[in-house]
Amino acid sequence: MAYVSVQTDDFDLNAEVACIRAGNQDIGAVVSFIGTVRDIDGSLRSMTLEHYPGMTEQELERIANEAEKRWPLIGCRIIHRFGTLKPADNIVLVITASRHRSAAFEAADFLMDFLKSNAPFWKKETTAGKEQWVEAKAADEQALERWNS
Amino acid sequence: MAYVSVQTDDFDLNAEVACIRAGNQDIGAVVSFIGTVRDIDGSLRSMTLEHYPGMTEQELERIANEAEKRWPLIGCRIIHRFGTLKPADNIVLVITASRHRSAAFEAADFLMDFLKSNAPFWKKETTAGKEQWVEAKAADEQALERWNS
Amino acid sequence: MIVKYFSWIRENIGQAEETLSLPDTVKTVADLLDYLSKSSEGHAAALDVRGLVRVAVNQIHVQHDHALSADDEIAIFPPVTGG
Amino acid sequence: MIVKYFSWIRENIGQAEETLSLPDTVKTVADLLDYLSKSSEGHAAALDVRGLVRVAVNQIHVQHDHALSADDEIAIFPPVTGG
Repeated sequence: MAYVSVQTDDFDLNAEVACIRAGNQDIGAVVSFIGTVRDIDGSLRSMTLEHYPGMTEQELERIANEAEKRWPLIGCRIIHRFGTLKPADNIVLVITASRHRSAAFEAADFLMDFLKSNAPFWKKETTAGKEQWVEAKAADEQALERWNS
Repeated sequence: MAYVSVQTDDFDLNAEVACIRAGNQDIGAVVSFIGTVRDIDGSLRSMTLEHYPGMTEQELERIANEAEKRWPLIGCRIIHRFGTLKPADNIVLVITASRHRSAAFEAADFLMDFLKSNAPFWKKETTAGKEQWVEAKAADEQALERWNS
Repeated sequence: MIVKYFSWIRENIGQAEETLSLPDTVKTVADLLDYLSKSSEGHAAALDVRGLVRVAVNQIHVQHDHALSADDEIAIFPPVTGG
Repeated sequence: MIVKYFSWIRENIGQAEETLSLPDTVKTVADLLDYLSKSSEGHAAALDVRGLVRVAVNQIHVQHDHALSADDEIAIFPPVTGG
């Protein structure tokens, strides 16, 4: 049921939401999360995402299946881009659909937490003078722990 | 900063997300919630939303301002429709944008909980034989209490 | 004082709005609900279960012990069901 | 055994992938990391801080005590930063 895509192309939010809603009149709630390339101080030129082809798709499907086990989802879509992106470009899209809002909200939140700590992507930032790999945040590991209680 | 609209017209998700992102390169996360007219067993013909003009707008603004006080949001939009809608039509859209995902997720969740229990809207369902006002759910009152702790 | 009704409370009462001059004994929202309940069978039916009656004064939610002023805009409605 | 490297571990080692025939003494992921660390300065630098070394075997995340088989596909990378 879940749809997963790892791609260089951008995605279209309206089209993806339409896909998840198509033919499902029992959907009452659709939650979308878009993660974007952030440029806090105007110095970022580009961001390059490397990934592990094969494992990435498998890992995203595993995460989506886990969400579908935990919540009564009617639909679940994950699209993650790789390659070189510009400031404000889209990186990732997660959409969940369910009868009631709490399942859609919680599942989308869960998907992003698991994706952040498990999907094999690595970001490298290019600023005026240099290239630098983004460091993993302790906050992301902590966010994961919420879902074990 | 928050944008609030109460309208009969449908909304366009892409256009609304574009509005919130325009000119903000420090956004890293955009969460959208769409509430739709649900038809579980195929019997629903239409749903009519009545509201309290004047108070509705004021209440939605109050709720948005409260969210902006609690989380570091870069943008916040609430659009709620009224009038007669068909199964699978859009009812409500909430969008939040922030630097990090937790603020956007929590604020959107909070906005929907407060809107559900405070915005003066009332739904009436029309099925084959009859019209019936939708009853408020105890679960919605309980959802509110989460935010007081 | 203007009193507005919404949803099934409006339908039971049979009008969306009425303008009232209240006796001095009506000091709070609870007093107003008691007073209105006596004005017709429709009012009584609509306001019968006080636990289902929500009130806004000047477009702000209030409790039933809220004190009223002569020029308030009152709205009486069941629990909201938007979103 | 195929070993793939990603992100700055790949850059430090200077190649994306290598094929190895391991001695019998290499039984676990931890053994493999020790063995690789001795194979070049780049490897040593890349794998120096074991707490920053994540490993997948046959495209599944594993702990450092995971036992290896001769035909495993191993991937070695720093903590992930997607999303």
